[in-house]
Amino acid sequence: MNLHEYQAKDILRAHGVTTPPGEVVTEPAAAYEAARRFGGPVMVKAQVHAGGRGKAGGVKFCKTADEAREKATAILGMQIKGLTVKKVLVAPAADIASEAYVGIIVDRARKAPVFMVSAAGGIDIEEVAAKTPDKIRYHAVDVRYGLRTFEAMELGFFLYSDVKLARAAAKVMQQLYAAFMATGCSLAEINPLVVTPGGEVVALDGKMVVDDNELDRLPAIEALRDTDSENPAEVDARNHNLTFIKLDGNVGCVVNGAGLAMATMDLVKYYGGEPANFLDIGGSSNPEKVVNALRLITADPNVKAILFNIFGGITRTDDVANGIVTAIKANPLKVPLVIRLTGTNEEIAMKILADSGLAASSDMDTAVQQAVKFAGGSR
Amino acid sequence: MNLHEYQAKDILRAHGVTTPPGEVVTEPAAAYEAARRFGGPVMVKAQVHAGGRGKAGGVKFCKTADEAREKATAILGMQIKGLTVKKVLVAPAADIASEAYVGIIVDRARKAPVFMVSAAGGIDIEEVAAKTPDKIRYHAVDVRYGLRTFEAMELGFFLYSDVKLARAAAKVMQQLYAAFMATGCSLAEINPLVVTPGGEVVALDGKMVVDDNELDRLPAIEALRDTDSENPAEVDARNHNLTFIKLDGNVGCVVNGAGLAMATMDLVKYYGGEPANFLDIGGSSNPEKVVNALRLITADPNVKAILFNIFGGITRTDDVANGIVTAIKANPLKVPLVIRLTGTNEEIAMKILADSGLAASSDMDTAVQQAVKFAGGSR
Amino acid sequence: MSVFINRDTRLLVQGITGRDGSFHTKQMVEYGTRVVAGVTPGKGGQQFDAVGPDGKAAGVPIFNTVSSAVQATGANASVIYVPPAFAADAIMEAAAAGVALIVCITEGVPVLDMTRVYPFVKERGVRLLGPNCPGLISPGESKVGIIPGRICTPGPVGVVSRSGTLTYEVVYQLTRAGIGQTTCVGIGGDPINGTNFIDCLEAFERDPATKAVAMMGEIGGTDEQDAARYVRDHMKKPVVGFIAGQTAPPGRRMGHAGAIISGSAGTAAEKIEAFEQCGIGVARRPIDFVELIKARLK
Amino acid sequence: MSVFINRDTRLLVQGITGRDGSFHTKQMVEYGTRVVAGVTPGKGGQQFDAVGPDGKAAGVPIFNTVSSAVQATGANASVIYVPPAFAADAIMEAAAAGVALIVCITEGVPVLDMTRVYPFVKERGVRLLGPNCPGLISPGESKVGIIPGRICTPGPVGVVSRSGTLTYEVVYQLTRAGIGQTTCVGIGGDPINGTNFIDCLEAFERDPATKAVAMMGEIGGTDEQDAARYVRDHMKKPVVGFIAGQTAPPGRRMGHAGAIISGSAGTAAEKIEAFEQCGIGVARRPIDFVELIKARLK
Repeated sequence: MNLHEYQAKDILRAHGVTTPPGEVVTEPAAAYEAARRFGGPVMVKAQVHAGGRGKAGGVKFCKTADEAREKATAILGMQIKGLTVKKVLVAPAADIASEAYVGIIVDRARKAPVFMVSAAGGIDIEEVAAKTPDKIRYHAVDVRYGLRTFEAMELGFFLYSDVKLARAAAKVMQQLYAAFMATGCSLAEINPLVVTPGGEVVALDGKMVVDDNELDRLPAIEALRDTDSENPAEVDARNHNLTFIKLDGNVGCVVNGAGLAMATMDLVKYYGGEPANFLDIGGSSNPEKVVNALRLITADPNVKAILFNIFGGITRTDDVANGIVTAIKANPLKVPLVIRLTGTNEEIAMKILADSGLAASSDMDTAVQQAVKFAGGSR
Repeated sequence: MNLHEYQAKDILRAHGVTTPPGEVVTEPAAAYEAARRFGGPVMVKAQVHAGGRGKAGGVKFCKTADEAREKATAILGMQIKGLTVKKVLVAPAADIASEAYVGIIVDRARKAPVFMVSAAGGIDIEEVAAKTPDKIRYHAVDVRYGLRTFEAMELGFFLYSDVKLARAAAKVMQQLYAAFMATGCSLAEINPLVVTPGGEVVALDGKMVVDDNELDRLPAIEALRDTDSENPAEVDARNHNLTFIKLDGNVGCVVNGAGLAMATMDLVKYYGGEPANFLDIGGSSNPEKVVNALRLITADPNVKAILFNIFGGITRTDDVANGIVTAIKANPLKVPLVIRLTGTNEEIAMKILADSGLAASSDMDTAVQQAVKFAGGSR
Repeated sequence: MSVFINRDTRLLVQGITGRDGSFHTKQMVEYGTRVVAGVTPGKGGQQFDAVGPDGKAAGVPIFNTVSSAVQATGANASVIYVPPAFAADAIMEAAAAGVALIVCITEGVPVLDMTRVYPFVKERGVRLLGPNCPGLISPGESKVGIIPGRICTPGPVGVVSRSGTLTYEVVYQLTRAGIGQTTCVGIGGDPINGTNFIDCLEAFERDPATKAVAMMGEIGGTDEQDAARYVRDHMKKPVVGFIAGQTAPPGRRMGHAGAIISGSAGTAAEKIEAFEQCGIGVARRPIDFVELIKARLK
Repeated sequence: MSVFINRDTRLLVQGITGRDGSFHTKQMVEYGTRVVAGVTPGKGGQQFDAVGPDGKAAGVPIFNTVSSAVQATGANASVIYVPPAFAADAIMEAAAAGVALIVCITEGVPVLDMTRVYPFVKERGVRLLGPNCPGLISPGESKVGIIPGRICTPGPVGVVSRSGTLTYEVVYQLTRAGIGQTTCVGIGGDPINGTNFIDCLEAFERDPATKAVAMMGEIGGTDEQDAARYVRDHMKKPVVGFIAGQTAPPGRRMGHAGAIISGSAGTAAEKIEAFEQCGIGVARRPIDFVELIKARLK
């Protein structure tokens, strides 16, 4: 689950990190009021769950309150990577002496949270990493011991040669680590971490991504979820324990298991078609899930054919067959349906489908080719 | 630093352990009032930093409030192992279905906090350990991982075969461990841990000993120190960074380093004398410390001779010599003084002493024999 | 022959009385796996009813703790079907009790839990498979986890995969074509898991019965690239690989950390290129495994 | 010859600019110890002034971190003089930087800190001496810590002790009697320390220059009894021991845990008995070491 910048900053602040003040507003008039209260120039920043906000025009410097209203009007309602901006953060524009980058991510290879820090922070940090890798320092945290002070100090000295700044940065890193762990993050970033002309070390922007598997035990974090800022179809899917990602093709796919779902989409493409979506109904499916999956897919007007590819293991194929029959009875399909079923209770499933006049094959390649053909063949 | 039973229970309660209510009072009348408020029979328990309170008559069962006043009168002011009882805890007498023992101690051999649990709790637990060691189960906690739930459950099942009780006990052990770590303990005990007839698992008595080295970073725990309940001479010594323990002999000893101090006392005994005290002036001594050490020793009327044994390493022997001269000038000694000095700045020290008319040797055995002789030889 | 498990594996089931645990325990016993113990706190002393491959009753004794189960039965492997909140503790309990192989089926285990579990099992020299994995099967000998037994058949191919149902698909195609397997291992798709491709490739290289290896990867990360280099540098046996996710969307990644740390997008194209450069046969479709493996078994 | 340190030991001082650190660094440099680096965060790039045994200036470069100091100077040992609140971190910093021997002089380190430090250094195969110890000295070669150099002289006796000034006393008596030492090691008296009697006895047994060992223990715990059994079972070289605390009061112990865990009171009498039963010569007084060692060196 992604957190908004303002939410991440609230969490960082609760862990002791200094962050500039800011106000979240949903109306241009409120942006004007906030800017007036802060006095002086402000930043107006889109609160949206996507990277590259700045480059998309979602972050603007405003000299006056009038300008803040104007920019907020432009940003609110703007689309960034398919998501509509519904909130902006208004914050005093900071006077910056230097910009550093501090991030933590759970790293697959090191099997640990890994710090990445660089004195060359800002929006081009990825380029810095690619072109001048020695400007980035990595540190894998041994969670059994936490981020020790000496480790934080080594990172601090990598950013600043002055011992006071190094100490302040080390403290921020220990606080960021504490926030990361307490919030069940898979990623947390401060970019930029800035030194003010007064010598204070401040987190100007914060990003946090929470591991969805943590949410059950962190109800206070779960409560931060802003479904308003998410794709409605994806929210709908999540609410029914489905994983759904909309794509631009015309073959709707319903599969059990992410790997097989991807392989199915690849095979659609291989045979000249284009998948309309990624949809994983997961392991222990029940008929209800299938009904919801079909509802999501048929809501997309681009879909010209629907393909089920189910390999029964934990998933019982008879459950899936029942779901298909139920869904079609309630809402007859307007596009052709191709079903591939094999595995657990395959014979029962085939019978259920046959009784409802539905055909099914047990071969994946055959089914995919047929679905592509129904959708109009290669484009 | 020892905590009182009532303080330990407060800490356990803050960590979620169920403990019976109780009230600490310093007057028999207040004990009567407390017993009346609780209604029914109560226990009146001496709050004193010594083991074996029960066997010393410091813990009494009282059927009525009148009896509570009577027992409180007897217990308040009582001496237990040299300490005067100034507070008693009045608590409702519990109806007990079973008594278990749960303790944690930092173990030298395993280099870790070690749990000890036994279903045969109560005051004779040491005998249980000595005679039926298989009735005790040990578990060394790997602090890098904490007390894992499965470990707590294994201990819980060692105490109770019923899964609900085992789970409740496991929870208590995790809470006790959390309290132990948060309080900087070297020891924490619940004895007895009881099951009430209603099936609740409750800590009837709690003991905690805090590592003195933790107190600097735990001011809230340091604030629990009850100097009123400690030996005044020992409090005085601690306030001046000295380690002092009063004994029954007549040769007062001032030594630097605990090992050498013990060896010096042993040598006093070896040559037929009896040490009057253990006194370690520690590593980096200053003249002030020596002055305070002499004050402590001369306060004991039994002391017939005073022996200094200083081996200068970090300790500068000239500092010690200056301290001796200063102290004697202020308060001339009424008993003979024998000084043994060697090590860092020995020549300067010898000169300082000689200038004030004091003799000193550099040989330990010679000095000890002389001191024993001055004190009247072997008894 | 086989890797990790065989007919001598003495299996313990953690969460044996739960919904998934009881269903799959029955399946495993029926398949012929030697399930010697189950653990459910509070049900110690009871018995779990199951039926062996011979159709005879084959009850499994239940214990309160893993350590008592291991002591009583000499179990040397454990499979875990407990809810995600308890999975980390269950893995550590098995590792502490001295079990040599732990297979965690549970899906949805918080990844930060795994950062603690991983060093814990590593310190004890224990092999962990998963979490969020389908387990493994040595056809005809033993099955630990949830891979359907009837899609497998004994033979010379080692199978290793990050995904569950995709594994079934490939194994099913192989079996239909008459190509059997030594062991099929699902290592799981979670960010931190106990056993990776390289661990399995190493085991297959050492196993005399394995003549070729089928490997199914996915987009994301660099595990497949690392595995490809391992094949090039350390393996004599032929390997055929597949990458799922060529058509997967890039996703709206938040923050920069992911890109900085992997230094690559982990795309399918990149991984397939690594396979090709390291001499791994590339299956474009799952069905392609059949011909590619056949050619390499000759 | 010697154990743990010798003339090739390249020492780093953590807390070199502090009160104790600066005083003892000067002493160590003057003694001839090769002090190659100092660490004080924020003073990196400066130099610490000291004078070598030859009377010539022997400045020590200061670094901000241990890792940068080790990289620049190849230091392989570290001695720590930082306040107790920072000692655990300092030990771990040295261990993480790859230093092979760490000597922590600091007194007053919380024991729970040490429960974390101990596995950390153990995992890295590092030898830790202390905390709350006087350090060690190989007379004529190197001195690390605070043991006064002039009370020692080279020779055939290995010395190991739990206490500081008592060590000085015994070494002083030996030196006065013309009996020199290979290495004198103060292991420290804290409940959890890095190196114990047995570690030192093992090293002395292996050191060809050591012909006899003097061991000074104290009341409390069972370390001396364990050491005695080690001597009996694994040592060929003669050992003479002393226990301080025969007249120490029993103390007002709180709680039962201490008695349960040690199963013994750890009295002087008990320990002396263990020495006698295991063939260790018992010095009743510090001065007795002289005759007992002399007899065993013949």
